[in-house]
Amino acid sequence: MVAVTLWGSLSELAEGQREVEIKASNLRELLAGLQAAYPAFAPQLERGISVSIDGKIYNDSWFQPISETSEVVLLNRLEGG
Amino acid sequence: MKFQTPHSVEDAVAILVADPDARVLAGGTDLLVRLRAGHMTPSAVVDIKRINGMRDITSENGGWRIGAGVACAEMGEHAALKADYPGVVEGAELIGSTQVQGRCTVVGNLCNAGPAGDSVPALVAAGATVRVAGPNGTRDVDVIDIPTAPGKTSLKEGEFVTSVFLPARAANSSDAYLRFIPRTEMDIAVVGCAVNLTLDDAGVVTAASMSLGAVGPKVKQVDASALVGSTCDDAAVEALAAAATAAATPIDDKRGTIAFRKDVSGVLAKRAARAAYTRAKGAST
Amino acid sequence: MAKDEFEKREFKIVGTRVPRPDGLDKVTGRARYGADMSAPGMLFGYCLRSPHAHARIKSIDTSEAEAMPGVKAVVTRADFTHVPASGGTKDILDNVMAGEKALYDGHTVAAVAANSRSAAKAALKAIKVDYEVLPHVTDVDEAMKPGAPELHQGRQQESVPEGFSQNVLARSQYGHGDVDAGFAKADIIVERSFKTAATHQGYIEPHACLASMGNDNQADLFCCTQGHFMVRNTCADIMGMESGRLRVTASEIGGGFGGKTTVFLEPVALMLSKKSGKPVKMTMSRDEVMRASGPTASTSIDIKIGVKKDGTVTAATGDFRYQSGCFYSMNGALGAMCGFAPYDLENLKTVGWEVVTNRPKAAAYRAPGAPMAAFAVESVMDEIAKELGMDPIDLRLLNGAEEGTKAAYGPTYPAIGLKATLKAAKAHPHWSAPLGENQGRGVGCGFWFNFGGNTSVSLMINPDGTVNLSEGNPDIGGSRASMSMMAAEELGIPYEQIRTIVADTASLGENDVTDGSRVTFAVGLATIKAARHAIEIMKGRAAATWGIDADAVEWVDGAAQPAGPNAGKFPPLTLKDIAATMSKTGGPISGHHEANAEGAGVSFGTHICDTEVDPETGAVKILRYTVFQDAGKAVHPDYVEGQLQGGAVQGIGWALNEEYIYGEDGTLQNAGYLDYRIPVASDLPMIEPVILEIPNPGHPYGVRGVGETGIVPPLATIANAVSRAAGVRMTSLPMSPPKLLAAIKAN
Amino acid sequence: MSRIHVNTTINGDAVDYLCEAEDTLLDVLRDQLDLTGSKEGCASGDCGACTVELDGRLVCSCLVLGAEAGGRTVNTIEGMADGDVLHPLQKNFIEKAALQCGICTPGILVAAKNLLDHNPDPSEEEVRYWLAGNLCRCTGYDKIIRAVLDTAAEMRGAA
Repeated sequence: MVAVTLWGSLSELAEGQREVEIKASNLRELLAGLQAAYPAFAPQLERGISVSIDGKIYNDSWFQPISETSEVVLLNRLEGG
Repeated sequence: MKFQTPHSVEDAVAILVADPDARVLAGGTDLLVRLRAGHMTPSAVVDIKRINGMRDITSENGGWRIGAGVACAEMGEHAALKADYPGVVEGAELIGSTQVQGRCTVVGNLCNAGPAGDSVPALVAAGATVRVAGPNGTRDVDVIDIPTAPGKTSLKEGEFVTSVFLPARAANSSDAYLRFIPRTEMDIAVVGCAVNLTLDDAGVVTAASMSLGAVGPKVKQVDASALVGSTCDDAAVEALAAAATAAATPIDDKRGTIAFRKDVSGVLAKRAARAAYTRAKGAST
Repeated sequence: MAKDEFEKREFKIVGTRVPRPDGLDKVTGRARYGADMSAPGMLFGYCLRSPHAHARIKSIDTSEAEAMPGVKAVVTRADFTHVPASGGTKDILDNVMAGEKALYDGHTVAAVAANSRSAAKAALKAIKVDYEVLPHVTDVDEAMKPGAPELHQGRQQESVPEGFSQNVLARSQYGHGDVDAGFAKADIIVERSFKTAATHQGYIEPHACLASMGNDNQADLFCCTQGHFMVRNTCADIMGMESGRLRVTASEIGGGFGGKTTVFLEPVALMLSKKSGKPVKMTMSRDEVMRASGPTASTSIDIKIGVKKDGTVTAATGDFRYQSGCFYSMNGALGAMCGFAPYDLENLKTVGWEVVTNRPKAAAYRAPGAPMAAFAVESVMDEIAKELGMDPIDLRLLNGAEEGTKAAYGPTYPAIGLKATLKAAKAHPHWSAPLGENQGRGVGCGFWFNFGGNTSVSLMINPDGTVNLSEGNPDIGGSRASMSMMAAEELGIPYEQIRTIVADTASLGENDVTDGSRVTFAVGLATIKAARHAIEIMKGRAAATWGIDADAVEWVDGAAQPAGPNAGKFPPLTLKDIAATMSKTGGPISGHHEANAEGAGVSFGTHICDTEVDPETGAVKILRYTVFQDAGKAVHPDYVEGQLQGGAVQGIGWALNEEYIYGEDGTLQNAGYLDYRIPVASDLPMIEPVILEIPNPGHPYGVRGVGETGIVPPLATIANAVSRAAGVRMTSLPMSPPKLLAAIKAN
Repeated sequence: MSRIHVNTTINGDAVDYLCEAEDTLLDVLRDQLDLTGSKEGCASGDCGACTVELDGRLVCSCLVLGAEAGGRTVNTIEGMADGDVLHPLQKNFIEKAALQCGICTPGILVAAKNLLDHNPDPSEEEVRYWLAGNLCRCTGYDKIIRAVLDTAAEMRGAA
């Protein structure tokens, strides 16, 4: 299981949990796992999110490996200039 | 739109009389902006720069006559004119960029009738007149009487300004123009102030005039008698500043507030008076 | 786990100051920008724009315009019959050609193509639009209130609580710890509200394009953009065409700063071209650029910070309300994520709001959302330092983030450079130089994420040993030079032997936009890997030539050589040698790399500024300015310095004079460079750049993006300097003279 | 609409063209003569990207009518280099990284050359005020000002 830190607005949709556990070994499994466990996240997942894995930010990259000790933090999808 | 290049004042007047929607082109730095923005759709543009004398600065009765086509940069390059009227020239030289300086004219700045024209306050403080040509010949008019309201002038149909005249300088006289802008260049004046002084040999002010720009619908003459009889000491200058602040009747707009413009009118009055005084004293030595 | 890409090495070319390959074209006037291209039989296209801030379009009558001489096509929204697949693209279509409503002053409602500029402009005047003018709102706080005029219905996200108008589209909350408990431990609490005006990116080149589309549904588009692949994908979606049938070529770009990361004219030009059957050139006037492109968000922000007497921050909160014009844009959330990013905070709660108003949709502007947040946070930090009698750099060092800190936006930082920039600032002579009367010194910190993203690079070895590199990101500040440098470094050949070009969309794989300071990082990474790919092939050719195993060949200083004495004894084969024989050894040699580059390193900067305030007029003079920023590795130091200097000066404009001014009627009052006052040369001192190099583990050379971070600290830095010089805390930007003088007099 | 026939001299060459009365010199240079080195950034004289010399004096070509150029001499960025030899300002702008996007560069070079023609030894302040009408949004002006000052010194040394 991977511990996933939610940002505040997602946490509100997960009954206030700041961290949830998802079974995943890569980013794609993580996103699928979140979708399945927390249907309320669906609109936000559809809009897109960024994921920080051990301090590096990933936007897509389904097959990016995640280990059980990884620090995984969800973020609003980043847009830049 | 037609483009006309008359070679005499008479021809220019004839064109303007025949076509009331024609517009005079001198430097074009205001006219072309309005044309391009679609704010103005004249039937013809009349380029007066090819008329004899329009691009000349000439000495006349001890004063200076400046043709309507003289670019402000050319005024700045005229040492004798600048020595007599440093304030008039610095006002002219503050309009726009180096590039605009090569084209813009004080007559255009005046006839544009914008409340904030940088060259106008010092002309008014200097008691300058303009020569107006029209279907009934020429007439001379005080500069202050040309603009009547924002964008409006007292020129009648078929008339245009051919030159501006700065009167002969009394000894120990000088002037200064200061404006406030948010940047250091390229802005329209939020407040402009010109002070014109004559001193006696002891350095006592014998005549003073002041005018303000951008604090009313047109350039404003303000009583500068507070300076007369003084040596531009702090009390006299503070009295002048108070007169400037009291006389200013600005509006709130995107460039400044009423309170700001009234305050800064006083500040610039002080600073311009001191600059003009220093110059006038320098002129006497 | 992604392994670190960075390997320490000695550079030969990276870090030098070579001349840029596009320099000659740009100093001779030869370089072709968006408006500089023409085509035979070309028409000129212009847009008709709404004069109203908010209006229902009841009808548009184009019949008179269509009948005018020279007019070849008139288009309105009715011509855009395809519904875009993506929601974001639907908004873009609604922005480039109004649908049922005009949502801001300047919103395009129709467009004309004619055989001369004057004919097209005349035709615009003949189009009759029947508007029903609606109530409008342009201020963020007003727009949020229940009862405010609403732009859209049904777009509010699930995160928005009850009690707000439909203009509030989203709410994002970040933070950790327990702020109530944190504030309870504080000795001093400072709470302030801030406002910042919307500003424009202000690029000197107006948007421009040349479109050519036939009835075979095949099209070519030449335009100034930060991302021609984005232009292709977006326009194809709007036009309902296959993207492979639309080839987009990026012109030279005359500045972007984020403002050219979307489309404005391009779909309209394509539709005019399709309808007229002729090429159509469109260029925006400056007035159109100001009214209908760009700008950034205007904001209203509340910050509360509690500290102990020793300066330790115990808790902080921030409420970041951003209006981003008439469609959804993520700005407030970025403010909520970035504002406190320079600090190591135990208890933090930030909330970002996305609000729509009757203004043009905000486009990204250099670290979008971050500068305003930093202004608010860093102003309160300065006030706390003053109250504590503490050196403001010491206060920041005490609370500053470092490796292992839990960032304001959640993750734990790897190696970062914030404290290095603070220490460099403190040690710099600027920090201890004496100040005169009416002068003040400010300091401020800033953070930006930096992006990676989709990137394709091809590297071709030519028969004579020269090398061409194709990248797909418009070169906005010298990136062709940087790519040539990195390729030369990797290949071990002279810089002059490589020419880098920006390839069109039909010549290279997909590329994300030139944004998020991603190019030197991501395209650089792909360039290095494409070079390594080519090297592998060349090593193979050398091995075959020598009849040894490819593993027994190494690449040193631009040549293949046997790797050690056991491999055999052969004289090295240079790149030139291998190129000369390539048709005999297996054919053409090219390297390429395509990847969604991840691992961009975050970046921090610290700025110091001295100002002098005229207490009688509120005029501010910038006396001295020094920038300290972590670049990871500066590939071309001149252009890194240029980014830092340019960012600082844009920030100076934002802090002092730039602002979107809307009238009571909701129309923009200052749509031009005369009254939208960007800094001019005489406003400024030299800007001293100090580059720090804390390598980014995610890049082979340690490169971090540098383009955006430089605009984050200036607003706060200048506000802190002005507040100290004037003796009054300035909480509203710009600090224009009337505002500053009023504050001085009220004090 | 009848157009105006104009005879003029551009970058030393006799040139003639037909223009409408409304056309600015910038329109003519760009649309008719394909001298696209002069740029339109504002069409109001506020950005300087269209700077050319008219009878040796700097002007914004967006504020001059095409018809006004009759019988006069116009110098644009395209005429600044002497064949394949760059003007020292052009050379130094490349070498000293005095440009980023390059859109303002032609106007700045024409303006800077005009300054050095009149004043071979300008102070930093003089350069900054002379170029105040040439907006640059990328560089913060720093490297531009340095390149102009360095070129002035170099040209004085060579003279």
